[in-house]
Amino acid sequence: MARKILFQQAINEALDQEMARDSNVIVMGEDVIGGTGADGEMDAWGGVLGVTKGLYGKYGERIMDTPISESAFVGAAVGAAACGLRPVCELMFIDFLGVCFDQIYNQAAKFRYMFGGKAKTPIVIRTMIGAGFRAAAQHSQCLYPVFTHIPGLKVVIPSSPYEAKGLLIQAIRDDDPVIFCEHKALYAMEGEVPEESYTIPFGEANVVREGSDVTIVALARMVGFAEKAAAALAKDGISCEIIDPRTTSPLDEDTILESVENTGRLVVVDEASPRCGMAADIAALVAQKAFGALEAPIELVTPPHTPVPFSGVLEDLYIPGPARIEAAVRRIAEYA
Amino acid sequence: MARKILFQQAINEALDQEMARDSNVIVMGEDVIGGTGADGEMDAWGGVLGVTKGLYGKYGERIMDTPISESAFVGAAVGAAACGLRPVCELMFIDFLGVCFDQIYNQAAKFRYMFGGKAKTPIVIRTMIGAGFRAAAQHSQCLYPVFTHIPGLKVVIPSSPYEAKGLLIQAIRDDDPVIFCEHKALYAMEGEVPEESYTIPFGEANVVREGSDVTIVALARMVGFAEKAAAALAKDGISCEIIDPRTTSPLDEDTILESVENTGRLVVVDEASPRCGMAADIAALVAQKAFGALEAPIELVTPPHTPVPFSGVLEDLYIPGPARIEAAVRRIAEYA
Amino acid sequence: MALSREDLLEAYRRMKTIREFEERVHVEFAKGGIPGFVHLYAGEEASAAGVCMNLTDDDKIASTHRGHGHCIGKGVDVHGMMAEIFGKRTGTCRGKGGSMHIADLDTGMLGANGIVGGGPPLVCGAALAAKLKRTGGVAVAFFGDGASNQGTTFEAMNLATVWRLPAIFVAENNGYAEATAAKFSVSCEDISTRAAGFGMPGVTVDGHDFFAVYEAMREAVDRARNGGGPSLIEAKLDRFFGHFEGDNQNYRAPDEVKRIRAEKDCLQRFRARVASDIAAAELDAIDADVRKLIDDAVAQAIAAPDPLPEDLTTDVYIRY
Amino acid sequence: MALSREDLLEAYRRMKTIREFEERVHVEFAKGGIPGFVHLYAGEEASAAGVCMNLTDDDKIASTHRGHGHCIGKGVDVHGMMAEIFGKRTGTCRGKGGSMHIADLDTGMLGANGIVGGGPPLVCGAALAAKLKRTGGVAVAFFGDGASNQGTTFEAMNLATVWRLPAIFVAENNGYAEATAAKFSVSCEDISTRAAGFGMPGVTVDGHDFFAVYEAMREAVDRARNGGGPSLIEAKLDRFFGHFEGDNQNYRAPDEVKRIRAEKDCLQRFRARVASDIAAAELDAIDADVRKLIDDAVAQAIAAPDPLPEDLTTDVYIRY
Ligand SMILES: Cc1ncc(C[n+]2csc(CCOP(=O)(O)OP(=O)(O)O)c2C)c(N)n1
Ligand SMILES: Cc1ncc(C[n+]2csc(CCOP(=O)(O)OP(=O)(O)O)c2C)c(N)n1
Ligand SMILES: [Mg+2]
Ligand SMILES: [Mg+2]
Repeated sequence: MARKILFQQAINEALDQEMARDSNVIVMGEDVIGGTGADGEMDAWGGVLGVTKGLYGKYGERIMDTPISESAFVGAAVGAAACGLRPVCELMFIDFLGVCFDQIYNQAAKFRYMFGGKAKTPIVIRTMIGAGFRAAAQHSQCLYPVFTHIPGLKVVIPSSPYEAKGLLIQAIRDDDPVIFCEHKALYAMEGEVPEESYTIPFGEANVVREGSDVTIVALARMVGFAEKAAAALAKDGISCEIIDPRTTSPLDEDTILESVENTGRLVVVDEASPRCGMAADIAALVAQKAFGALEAPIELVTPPHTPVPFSGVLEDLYIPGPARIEAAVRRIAEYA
Repeated sequence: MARKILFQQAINEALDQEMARDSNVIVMGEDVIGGTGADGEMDAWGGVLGVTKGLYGKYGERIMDTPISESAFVGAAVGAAACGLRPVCELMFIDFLGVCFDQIYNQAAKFRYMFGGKAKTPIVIRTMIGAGFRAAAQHSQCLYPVFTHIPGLKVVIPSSPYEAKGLLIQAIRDDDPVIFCEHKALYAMEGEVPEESYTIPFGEANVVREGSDVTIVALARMVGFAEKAAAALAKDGISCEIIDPRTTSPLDEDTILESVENTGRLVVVDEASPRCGMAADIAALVAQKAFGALEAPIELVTPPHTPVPFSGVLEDLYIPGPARIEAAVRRIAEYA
Repeated sequence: MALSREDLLEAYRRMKTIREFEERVHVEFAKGGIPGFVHLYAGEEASAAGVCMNLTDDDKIASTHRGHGHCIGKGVDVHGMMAEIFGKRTGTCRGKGGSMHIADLDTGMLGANGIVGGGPPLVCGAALAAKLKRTGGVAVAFFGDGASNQGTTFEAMNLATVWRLPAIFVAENNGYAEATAAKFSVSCEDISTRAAGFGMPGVTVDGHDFFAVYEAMREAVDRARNGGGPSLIEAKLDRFFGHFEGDNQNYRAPDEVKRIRAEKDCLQRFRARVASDIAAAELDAIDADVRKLIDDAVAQAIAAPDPLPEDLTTDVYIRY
Repeated sequence: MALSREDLLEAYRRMKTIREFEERVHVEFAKGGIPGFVHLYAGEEASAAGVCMNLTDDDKIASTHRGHGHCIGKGVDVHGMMAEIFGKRTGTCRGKGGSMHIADLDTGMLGANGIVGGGPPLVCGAALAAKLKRTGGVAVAFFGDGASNQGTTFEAMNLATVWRLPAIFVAENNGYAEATAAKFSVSCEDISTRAAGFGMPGVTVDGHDFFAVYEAMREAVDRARNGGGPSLIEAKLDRFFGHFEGDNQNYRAPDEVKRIRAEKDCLQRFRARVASDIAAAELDAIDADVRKLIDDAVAQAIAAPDPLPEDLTTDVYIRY
């Protein structure tokens, strides 16, 4: 029987294996150890949700707590990357990008180009995304479209423990700056994960489910919701193909386009805000490059164009769920 | 004869008239006066390109130079807006949003929603966009898709002196936070502008040119390029309708959709980076809501997914120009 | 201005209300009734009260993720707050903000904030509005030791001096930013040391002592109202609970919280200090009042209706 | 370590090279050959040289928009720089960066920067790499008086102390950020005052005096290399030209630049100081060398080829 572990354990394992393999890999962030300078235990938190727990005991000075000054420590990670280290830097919630964005998109992302190819900045920024925790407007955003917009950045969004480990190892070994987005609602997801280290290449989508009537493209937590919807639709004889791009930059255009060539119908599901988001990005790709195959309007399933509300009843309405995906598929499955 | 003034004069006039009309309107930014604390002249610069020149003499303490600390002064503008002022705050180049983004998207944009409708933040952030000045990767970006992605923000992008004045006055009177994007290559553009004050409502596109074969949606500097392309195409009997949305948030969906209902063909031209950009956003809208009318693939005309290069020969290739627009129109005009 | 007897009773009432509110939220959270992230202010009451007793409704404050105490100190309605924390439609923010985003512009409370260091720039703006509108008002930024290292906080202090704003920066140094000790993360002994680099007076006071905070704040407010510009006050104090509800606090020494509760309780200290002027029974009566108030707030919050589905898409733009 | 005769000649050569480079870029810009925004360092040479004469190729610096002097000080090839400024394929960055983005990791130059305050965080990382790899290297952040108010700069100073990094912060206070006076924008008299708030030594030196900068830097480098953590050095100096080429400088007093050139020229001061040890003719010979070098660099830059169309899309990802 293959071993099963949690999504968050898969991330921990990826970090552990890469730190063991390459002494240039370092980890930094707020409370990634926890307890620095205090009178109680060290490694008290291991990250705000425990994801980096245990690394301090093994790697000592190669994992560092930071003051709350994201510009300084993200920038430090970028500078260290330019000087030969391979920092994995934690930006606790992606919502906080606003206090350190410059170091990411004007510095890390542009060094190589501005410097005529003479620099590399192999930094990974791990960060939590997504709603569902009643964490309200400043701790629930997705925001990866903002990073996807920036040339020079790679953006990775795992949807299962298996992808989490393989993609994170790839991210650490990758020589470009990578934004690694972890949906907090997936941390407790269990799945089969090989014990040995492995990589999943960027820009290769995962065909989560094969089908012939409608293509559903979904990311992160939405992949599971799409599977639920597809299972329900299958009972009514509607066959959905589900594609998880896994990385939004680079994007595996071919797998998406081929699927739409077969099905002629596309639903894009995205938890990010709708305007200039990933749903729009993928819809535009298909409207440009697979137009001839399209037999129905493209459906975009996203939250409304509002901040994330606190109240549970509102937040549950905010998040695109299986029912909305199912309805969208039905709408275009019937279109003629 | 109607009076003609430059784009940058139109902005100055809008500021002047609104400051005269409403004492709550204030202006702040780096060197919006210029010379503060120095031994030479005051109002030495009036903004880095002279756009705010002369306001200091008229409005004294209501226009303020700032230290280089965008988070502090953009945040101050937000706080002042929440307390009854109507600040027009200058973020010199949109490229600098990374050092103050939090105050814009987590604070200004979300107050009203997070606070249950009990706050308003009538702030305008004026900022320069666009390439063409050999200003390289950190002073030439468009980046408005990043703001358009954020619920709670309005994003305005004038393409002529007339729009600049009317949209800026609207922005100042608007009770929501507005990002006002000024393409620096348009500052020297001359056009007819009424002397009296007037507003152009947000979310109402301008049909720059009427036509029946292909719809071209373009923003800012791209509007003029689209006009050039359309003029050339007209000679070959291809009739283009050009739509300038003028505001990307809110977006006038109806005018775009109606046009495509008529033409059946769409080219979207955008100077912003392609991924999760405005071209994709508008293409997705049409693929979703006007699919039935579409007779050809949607063409997206954008720069490549790279930073903006310094060298003039490269930058000229980077910027989407009339020739690329023309080629895109021809491709889909001939599609059957 | 010396504190009158009424002022003292009012100060005690505010501190006690905060304490009771927080102890009760702790209990209700454990019961499962309260969603999301909740950061409790218990133990730090002397700071909120000492600061806010110097302010009027025209003055503004900006708060932090640990904002309940600042709200109550500034006079935000306790029923609305409790309902908000429960996510109900009757809440201060109609259930859309929650614990981390309570704001009430009518009482001059510009908002709790989920972003560490989010408040100080906003306060510059509030102070600027007061200055340009000549209201005589001041604006106060509360922030923690952790936030004292955030760039926004430094920038705001510089700007406040440069623009000579009636702004006051109150660093609440409770020794921790989450699980990280201030001893590690703050590069100088006292946060108030930093004031000199920003051209403003700085002082460190015992944040368990209402009177110490009150006096330091009084000076700063006088200076600000008289055009003397900003000040920095550091209050050294302790939190009774974890960083957020659910924190096991293993980074703290085993008996740390017990010792703090026993030796550094600002309410006990206040009682001792006023003992000669105010009968214990009078304070006990306030205690009883407050308990009733909080009981009532919790009961109402639990009974209150959820937001309506259509609330999801309102309040995002004034006009779109 | 005292400066040898060779060191002195080398220091002079670097300063003179910077001066000549900048005076020549000024001329070429006016002729129209140089595109974009160009910020000249002339007048500030003693800072770049005084700092960099303490550094080896293993040490790193991060620079600013006004970066030519730092590049030359650190040993970046002058021909490559000039070609880059002209936007040519033979440039340091193959014409893709321009004046504001010259970088050369081989000589430890982490890049000019178009973002004010962009460099100090990067320097923390370079210093961290040196520390963890135990190279004994140090990293230096150059920044202006304007940048001294940027949050990133403050945060970086705090982080450098907290992590005890071999980092040195060099504030080049030339009195202006664009057209805004430091007297207005910096909330304290000397930027070095801010060091105390970040737990590091701070000193202000005359930035027109190579020896003053050199000595302050020597102490700071010694401390850093020996595990003593970061330092802040403020060099007070002046720029000979406007903020950027095209600036009419009307915010300056009418005779300001003339006076500065006459009284505060670091090259003249250097010559006077070494007069007893080094013959003027020896320095004159360097002057002549340098002039030839720059003539040659300009000639080559003008003759060099533009980038190729395919260069537009290379160098953005290592592998996509
Ligand atoms: C920009 C940002 N970074 C990190 C966080 C996560 N976070 C929330 S509270 C906190 C600690 C704050 O410490 P301090 O300022 O001392 O306030 P205290 O919690 O002690 O009241 C952190 C790191 C955040 N909310 N925002
Ligand atoms: C974040 C950011 N804000 C503003 C600017 C525009 N700008 C470029 S240089 C400059 C002045 C910098 O002053 P200072 O740090 O003193 O350096 P100096 O030019 O005097 O060398 C400004 C405001 C910028 N490039 N980046
Ligand atoms: Mg704290
Ligand atoms: Mg300067």
